[in-house]
Amino acid sequence: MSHDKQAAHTHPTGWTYIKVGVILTLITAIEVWAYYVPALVASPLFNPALLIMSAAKFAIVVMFYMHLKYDHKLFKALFTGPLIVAMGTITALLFLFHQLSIRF
Amino acid sequence: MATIAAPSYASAGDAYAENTGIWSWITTVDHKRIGTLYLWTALFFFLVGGLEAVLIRTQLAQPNMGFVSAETYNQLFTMHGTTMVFLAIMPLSAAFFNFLIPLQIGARDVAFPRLNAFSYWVYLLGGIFITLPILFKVAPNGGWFGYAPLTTNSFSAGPNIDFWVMGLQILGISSLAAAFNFITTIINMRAPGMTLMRMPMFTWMSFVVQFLLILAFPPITIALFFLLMDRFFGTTFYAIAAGADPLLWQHLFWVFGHPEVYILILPAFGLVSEVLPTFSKKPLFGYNVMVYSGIMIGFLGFGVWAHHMFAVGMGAVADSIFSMMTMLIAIPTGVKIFNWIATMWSGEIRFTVAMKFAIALIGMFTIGGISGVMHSSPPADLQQTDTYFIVAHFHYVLFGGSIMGIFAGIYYYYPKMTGRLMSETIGNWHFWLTFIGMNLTFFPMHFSGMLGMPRRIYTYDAGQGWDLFNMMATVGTYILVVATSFFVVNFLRSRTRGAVAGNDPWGGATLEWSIPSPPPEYNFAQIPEVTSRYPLWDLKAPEKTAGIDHSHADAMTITDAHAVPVHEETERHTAKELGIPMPLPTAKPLFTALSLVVMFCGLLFMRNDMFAVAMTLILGGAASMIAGLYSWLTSPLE
Amino acid sequence: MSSHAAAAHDDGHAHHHYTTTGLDNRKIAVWAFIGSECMLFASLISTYLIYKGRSIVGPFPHTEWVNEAGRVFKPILDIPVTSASTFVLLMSSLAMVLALQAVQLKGVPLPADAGWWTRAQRSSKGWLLMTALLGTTFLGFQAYEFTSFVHEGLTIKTNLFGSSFFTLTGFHGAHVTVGVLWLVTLLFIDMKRGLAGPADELNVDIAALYWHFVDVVWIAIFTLVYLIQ
Amino acid sequence: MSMLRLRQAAPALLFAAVLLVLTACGETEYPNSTFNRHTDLNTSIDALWDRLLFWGTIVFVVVEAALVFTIIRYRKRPGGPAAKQIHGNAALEITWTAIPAVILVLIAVPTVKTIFETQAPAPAGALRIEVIGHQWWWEFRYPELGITTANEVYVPVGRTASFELKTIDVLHSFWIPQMGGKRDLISNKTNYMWFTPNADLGTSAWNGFCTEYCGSSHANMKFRLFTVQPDEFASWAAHQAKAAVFPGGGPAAAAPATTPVVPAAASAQQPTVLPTEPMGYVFPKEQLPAHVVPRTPIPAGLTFDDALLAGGDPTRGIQAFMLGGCIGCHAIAGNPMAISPIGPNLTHVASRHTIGGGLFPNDGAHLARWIKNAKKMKPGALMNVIGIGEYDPIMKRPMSQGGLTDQQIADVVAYLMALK
Ligand code: HEA
Ligand code: HEA
Ligand code: CUA
Ligand SMILES: [Cu+2]
Repeated sequence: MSHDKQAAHTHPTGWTYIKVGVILTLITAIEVWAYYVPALVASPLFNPALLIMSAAKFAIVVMFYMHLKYDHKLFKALFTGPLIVAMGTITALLFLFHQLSIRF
Repeated sequence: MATIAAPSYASAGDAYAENTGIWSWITTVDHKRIGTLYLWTALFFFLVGGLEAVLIRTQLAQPNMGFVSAETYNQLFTMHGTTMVFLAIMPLSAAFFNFLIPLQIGARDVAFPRLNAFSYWVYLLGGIFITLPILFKVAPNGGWFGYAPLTTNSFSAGPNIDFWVMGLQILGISSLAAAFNFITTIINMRAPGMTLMRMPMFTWMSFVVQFLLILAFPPITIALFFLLMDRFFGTTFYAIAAGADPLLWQHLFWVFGHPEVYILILPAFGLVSEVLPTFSKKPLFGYNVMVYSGIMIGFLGFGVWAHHMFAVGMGAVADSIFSMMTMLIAIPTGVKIFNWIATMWSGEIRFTVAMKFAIALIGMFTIGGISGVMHSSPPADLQQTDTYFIVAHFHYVLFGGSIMGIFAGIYYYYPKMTGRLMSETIGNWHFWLTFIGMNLTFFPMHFSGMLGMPRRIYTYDAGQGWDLFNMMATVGTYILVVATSFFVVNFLRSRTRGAVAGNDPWGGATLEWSIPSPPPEYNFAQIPEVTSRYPLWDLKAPEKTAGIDHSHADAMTITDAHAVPVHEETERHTAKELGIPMPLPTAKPLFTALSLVVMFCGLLFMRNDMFAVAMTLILGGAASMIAGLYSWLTSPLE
Repeated sequence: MSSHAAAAHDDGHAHHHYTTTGLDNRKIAVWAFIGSECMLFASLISTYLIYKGRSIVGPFPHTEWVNEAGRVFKPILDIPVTSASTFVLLMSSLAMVLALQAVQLKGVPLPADAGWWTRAQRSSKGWLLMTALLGTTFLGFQAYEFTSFVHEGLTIKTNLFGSSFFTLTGFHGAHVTVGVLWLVTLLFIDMKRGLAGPADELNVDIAALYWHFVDVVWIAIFTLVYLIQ
Repeated sequence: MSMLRLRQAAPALLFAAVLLVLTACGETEYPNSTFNRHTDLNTSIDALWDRLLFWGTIVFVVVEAALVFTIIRYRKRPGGPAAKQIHGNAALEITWTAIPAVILVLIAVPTVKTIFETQAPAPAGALRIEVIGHQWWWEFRYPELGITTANEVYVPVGRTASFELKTIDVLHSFWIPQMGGKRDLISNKTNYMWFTPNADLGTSAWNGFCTEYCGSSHANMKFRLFTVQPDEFASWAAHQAKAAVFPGGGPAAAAPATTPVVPAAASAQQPTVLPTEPMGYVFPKEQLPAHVVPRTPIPAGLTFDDALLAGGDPTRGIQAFMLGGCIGCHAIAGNPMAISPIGPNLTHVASRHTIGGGLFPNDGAHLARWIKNAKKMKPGALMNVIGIGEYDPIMKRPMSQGGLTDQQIADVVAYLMALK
C-alpha cells in the first residue's frame, strides 16, 4: 500500500497521458494511411511494418496507461510471462497451419 | 510421536466452529473445510472413475466379450478418462492446495475465501452435471479429447457431447477461479520471513501449477466454445463441408492437454518432496534445483503439445522440432528423480505407508517417463500411438505418479486434517496390493500395445496374441479394487479409531506441523516469523541443520522461539476469544455457482427446441447469478 | 504486527491487512487474470488467422466474391468506420487513465492559481463518464458493423471467416460491455459518496487495468484482422 | 523386507519381459507384432525402437537399482548412523543433468534422420493406392489400374506401395502393424504413407486396423492386407479391373448399358450357370492364416433359415438386389442399376474373404444375416435393416414392405456369391 503511494507520485502527469494519446493516434493514422497506398500494401515490408507499429502501440498503452513502467516489478512478471507464452503459441500455430513460412 | 489425549474431530476445524451441522459446511469459507470437501468429493469421483475402469477391464478380459455394448463401452472409457483427469486427480490436488498452502506459508486463509468456496461448488455441480448422464446411457462418448468432427452434430446428434462440452466449460471456470486465488495467496499471504526460496516444495510446485492452469485453460475454453457454437448455433469451426480443418481442434486441445498432464503430476511431485525429507530425516536434496526444474517442466510443457499428433502428417520439420522439445523435458524431470534418491541417500529411512507410496512414485513414474521418451521419437511413435502402449505410458505416469503421490500425501497429512493417524496395518495392505495390482494391470499393456492392440476398442478378436496380456490386466484391476477397498475402510474408520496424532506425528519440518491437529480455524494463534526452510527442525535440533543451507547464510537460525510453538496446545481458543476476525460463513458462493450451472442447463434445452424452457433457465440463471454476485461483493467479508 | 497479520481478505478490506508484498490482493489477481486473458485472445486470434483465406464461399474480408447467382460481394471489412471506432477506444483509454489520476489527486490540495486544465483533471466523474461514453460509442460502431455485415450476407454461419470473425470481435465486444457496466457502477458510486482514498483509488485502478487491456487487445485485432491482408 | 526383495526383482523382471517380446515376434503367437523388418519402413522404425529400448532399459536399471540400493542401505536401523544433513551438491546435480542430455542426443539424432527418411516422397514407380475411410469400413482404389474394392488390399512384394489417405466422414487411422507405422485420415486433407514389402516376403495375409477413435464401431473397422508375388498381383489386378461376370455367363457389360438389363426374364428358362473358377488370382482361402479369419460370434437373436441358402437363385437375386434397395448404396460394375458409391463396391465381392469391415468371414450364413440386419451384426452400422420383420431403428418399426424375405435374401446371397 505504501508502495502504491510512491507509485502514485512517480506517475506521469496529465500532460504525459495526453502526449501518449497523441502518439497513439498518430501511429494509428499512419497505419490506416498505409492501408490506402497500394504501393505500400504491395511491398513485402507492409505486414512487418504494421506489426511493429501495433506492437509499439501495445507497449505504449501497457507501459504508460497501465503504469507497468512505474509499477511493482511483480506485475511486469505476471503480465510479460503469459504474454510471451501467448505470442509463442500464436507463432507456432501459424507455422503449423502454413500461414507463416520460414522465409520472410 | 505425540501421545497426549486430545479429542478427535470429524474434520478440520470442527472443534472451533460454532456449529458443525450440514449448514456450516454449505456456508463454510474456511480453506481447511473446503479442502476437506474437495478431498471427499474427489475420492468419490475416483471410485466412480475406477468403477468405470473395472467395467472396461471386465469387458476386455477375453476376446469377443459381450459384457457391455459397444455404445456403453465408448461412454465408459470417455467418462473414465474425463472423470479421472477432471473430477478425481485435479480436485485431489486442489484438496491439498486448499488445506495445505495457507498452513505452509503461515497464513490464516487464502486471499479470497469466498471465491474459494465458489470454486468448490462449481466443481461439485459441474461434476454432477457431467456424470449423471451415464445413469441414463447418454454419457459423453467422444473420448476424453473429443476429436472433431466426430463430436459435431453431423456425427454426434445426441445430447451426449453437449454434457461433455458444457461440463468441461463449467469445470474450467472452477479451476481458473481457484488458480487466481492461489496465485494471489502464495504471492501475497506468506508470513513474514517466508521468502519465495524458503517456501515448502509442495507450495512451490502448486505455485507452478496455478500458472499452468491460467495459461492452459483458456485455449480449451475457446476450443469448447467453438464446438458449442457449432453444435448450437450452426457456426462452421469444425464443419468439414465448410472447409474447416479438424486439426484446429486437435491443436487447441493439446495446447491445453499437455500442460494439463503436468498439472496432474506436479502437485504429486510436491507432496513426495515433503514426505521424503521427513522420513529420511534429511532436508530435500538440491532445493533450488528442484524449484528450477519444476519451473522448467512447466515452461517447456507449453512447447511440446504436438507430440500427441505425430500421426496427423504435420511434416518432417514440425515433427522433429516437437520431438526434440519433448525429449528436453526428460532432463528437468530426471533431475527431480535423482534429487529425490539423493534426498534419501545417507538418511534414516522410516518405511511408513506414506513413505512407501512416495518411493513407489519414484520407481513407477520413471517407467512411465521412459515410455514417454519412447513416444517422443515420431517414427517409433507411429507404431505406438493409439495403441495400448500409450495406455501403459499414461497409467504409469498418472497412476504410478499422480495417484501414488496423492496417496502418499493423504497418509502423510490425514493426521493434520483429522487429528488422528491412519492405520499403518491396513495401509500396508493398501500399499502392497496397489503396487502389485497396478503393475499387473498396466505393465502387460506395454506388450499388448507393441503387439498391435489399438486402444479404445470395445472388443477384440481371438487369436490376435493379446489374450494373455488382457487377462493379466483385468486380474490386476480386481486386485486394485481390493486394494482401494482397504483404503476406503482405512480412510473411514481412522477418523474415529485412529491413534491421536498431536501437532507433529512425523517430525515434520514445515509450519503446518507447528499447530494443533486439526488446526484451529485461524490456523496460527500468532503469525510465525520464518527464518529458514525448516523452521521446526531448527527449533528442535538447531545444530543439525544450522548454517548448512548454501542458499541463505541466515536461513538456519531461528530468532523468535515463540514464532513456532512446538509444545502441544492443551486448551484451545476460538477465534472470538483471541479476537481474530474470521471471514463470515455465507451461502452466496453456492447460490452463485448454482445459478451458473442452471444457465448451462438452459442451453441443453435449446437443442430439443424447447426454446421457452431454455430461455427461462438461461435468463433466470443469469439474473440470479448477477444478484448473487452483487450481494456477495457488497457484503462484508469479516 | 497486528494480531491478525497475514489474514488479508478480499472486498477492499485488504488495505487494513498485512500482505507479503505490500500490494493489494485484488490487483495481483487482476494482473494474473489479464495474463490468462492473453492466452484466451491468443487462441481466438490464432483461429481467425488460421482460417483466413480458407473459406470456400464469400463474402471475404479483403477481396471481392461473386456467387454462382452472379451477385457481387465487395470486400466486407469497412476500414474507415473501424479506424474511427479504434480511435474512439484509444481515447477512452486516455479518459480512463485521467479518471484514475483524478481519484488519486483527490487528497492533494488544489493550488490557488490552478488553471482550468488543472481543475479539469480533478473531475473523476467527468472522466469516468467520458470513458463510459466512448466505450458505448465503440459498441455502437460494432453493432453497426455487425448489422451491415449481416445485410451484406455475412453471418456467423456463412463461412469460416464469418464464424471466426464474429466470434473474435464478439468476444472483445463482450469484454467492452462488461467494462462499460463496471465503469457505470464506479460512476454511480462516485456520484453517491464520491470516490476518494486508497481503497477507491484501488477500485478505479483495477477497473482501469481491465479497460486498458481490452483496449490493447483491440490494438492487436485492428492490425491483424482489419489491416493485414 | 518383502518390499525390498520385490524391488530388487523388478529390473530382472523387466529384462525377462523385454527378451520375451523381442523373441516373441513369431507370426503365429503374435500375428500383429510391430517387432519385425518385413518392410523398409518398419526396418528403420524397428532399428530406432531397438535404440530407444536399449537406452530406456539402461536408464530404468540405473534408476531402480539406485533407488533400491538407497532404501536398503539407508533404512533406519537401531544404532545405525544418524542422517547426514546434506543440502545439495552442485557437481552431482550437474552430472545427472548432463548424462541424460547426452543420452537424449544419442536418441534425437537418429530420430530426426529417420523422420526425414520415412517422410520423403515415395520413390518413382510406386504402386498408387487410394485409401478412403468410411464409418466403419475401408475403400481401396488403384487409380492406375481402375480397381475399386473394399476392406481387402493386395500389394506385390518388392514394389513400393504408396497410400493416399482420405476420409469422407470423421477421422480414422490406417495401420498395418507388421508393415510399419500408422497415418491418420484427416477430413479435407490427404495424407501420404509408403512402404516396400521385402521382395523375399512370401505370399501372406496381414491384419489392418483403424486406430483413430471414430465412433460406435471403431473396434470393428478392420481390413486385410495381402502381400503377393508380382505375377499373382498382375492376375488379381487384371480380373478385379473387369466388370462382374454375370450369372448366365457373359460379362453384363455386354448388355446395352443404356437400358437396364432384365436378365431374369432371359435366364428364366435355362438354369443359370455360375462361374466355378475365379477368373483371376485370389488369395487361396485354405492358405489363410488363422489370425485373418474373423471369429466374431453372430449376435444373439438374429435368426436366418440357412437351409434356404442352398436354393438361392442368383437371377432372382438380381431383382431382390433392387427391391431391397441395395442399389441405393452399392455399385456393381456390370449391373447398370447398381452405381451408387455410398457403400462398399461389390463388383467382385465373392473374391473377398471378409465382410463388414473384416468383422465376419464372407460366407452365405454371415452374408445373409448381414443383409437381413446389418445394424444387429455391427453396432452403429450405417447400412439399412432389410430383412422383413426386423426392427428398423430409423423407421422405429419392424421392417415390412420394401424389405426382403429370408428367401429373397438367400437369392441376393446367391447373386453376390456369384460375383467372383
Ligand atoms: C501425469 C501425466 C503425464 C506425464 C508426467 C507425462 C510425461 C511425459 N509424456 Fe506423456 N502422456 C500423458 C500423461 C503424462 N505424460 C497422457 C495422459 C497421455 C495420453 C493422452 C491421450 O492420448 O489420451 C500422454 C501421451 C504422451 C505422448 C503421445 C503419445 C501418442 O499418443 O502417440 C507422448 C509423446 O511424446 C508423451 C511423452 C511424454 C514425455 C516425454 C513425458 C516426460 O515428461 C517424461 C519425463 C520423465 C522421465 C524421462 C523419467 C525420469 C527421467 C530420468 C530418470 C532421466 C533420464 C531419462 C532419459 C535420458 C530418458 N506422452
Ligand atoms: C489419473 C487418471 C487415471 C487413472 C487413475 C486411471 C486408472 C485406471 N485406468 Fe485409465 N485412463 C485414463 C486415466 C486414468 N486411468 C485416461 C485419461 C484414459 C484415456 C481415455 C480415453 O481414451 O479417452 C484411460 C483409459 C483407460 C483404458 C483404455 C480404454 C480404451 O482405450 O479402450 C483402460 C483399459 O484398461 C484403463 C484402465 C484403468 C484401470 C484398470 C485403472 C485402475 O487403476 C483403476 C483403479 C481404481 C479403482 C479400482 C477404484 C475403484 C474401486 C472400487 C469401485 C471398489 C471400492 C469401492 C468401495 C469400497 C465403495 N484406463
Ligand atoms: Cu475408423 Cu476408428
Ligand atoms: Cu503430452
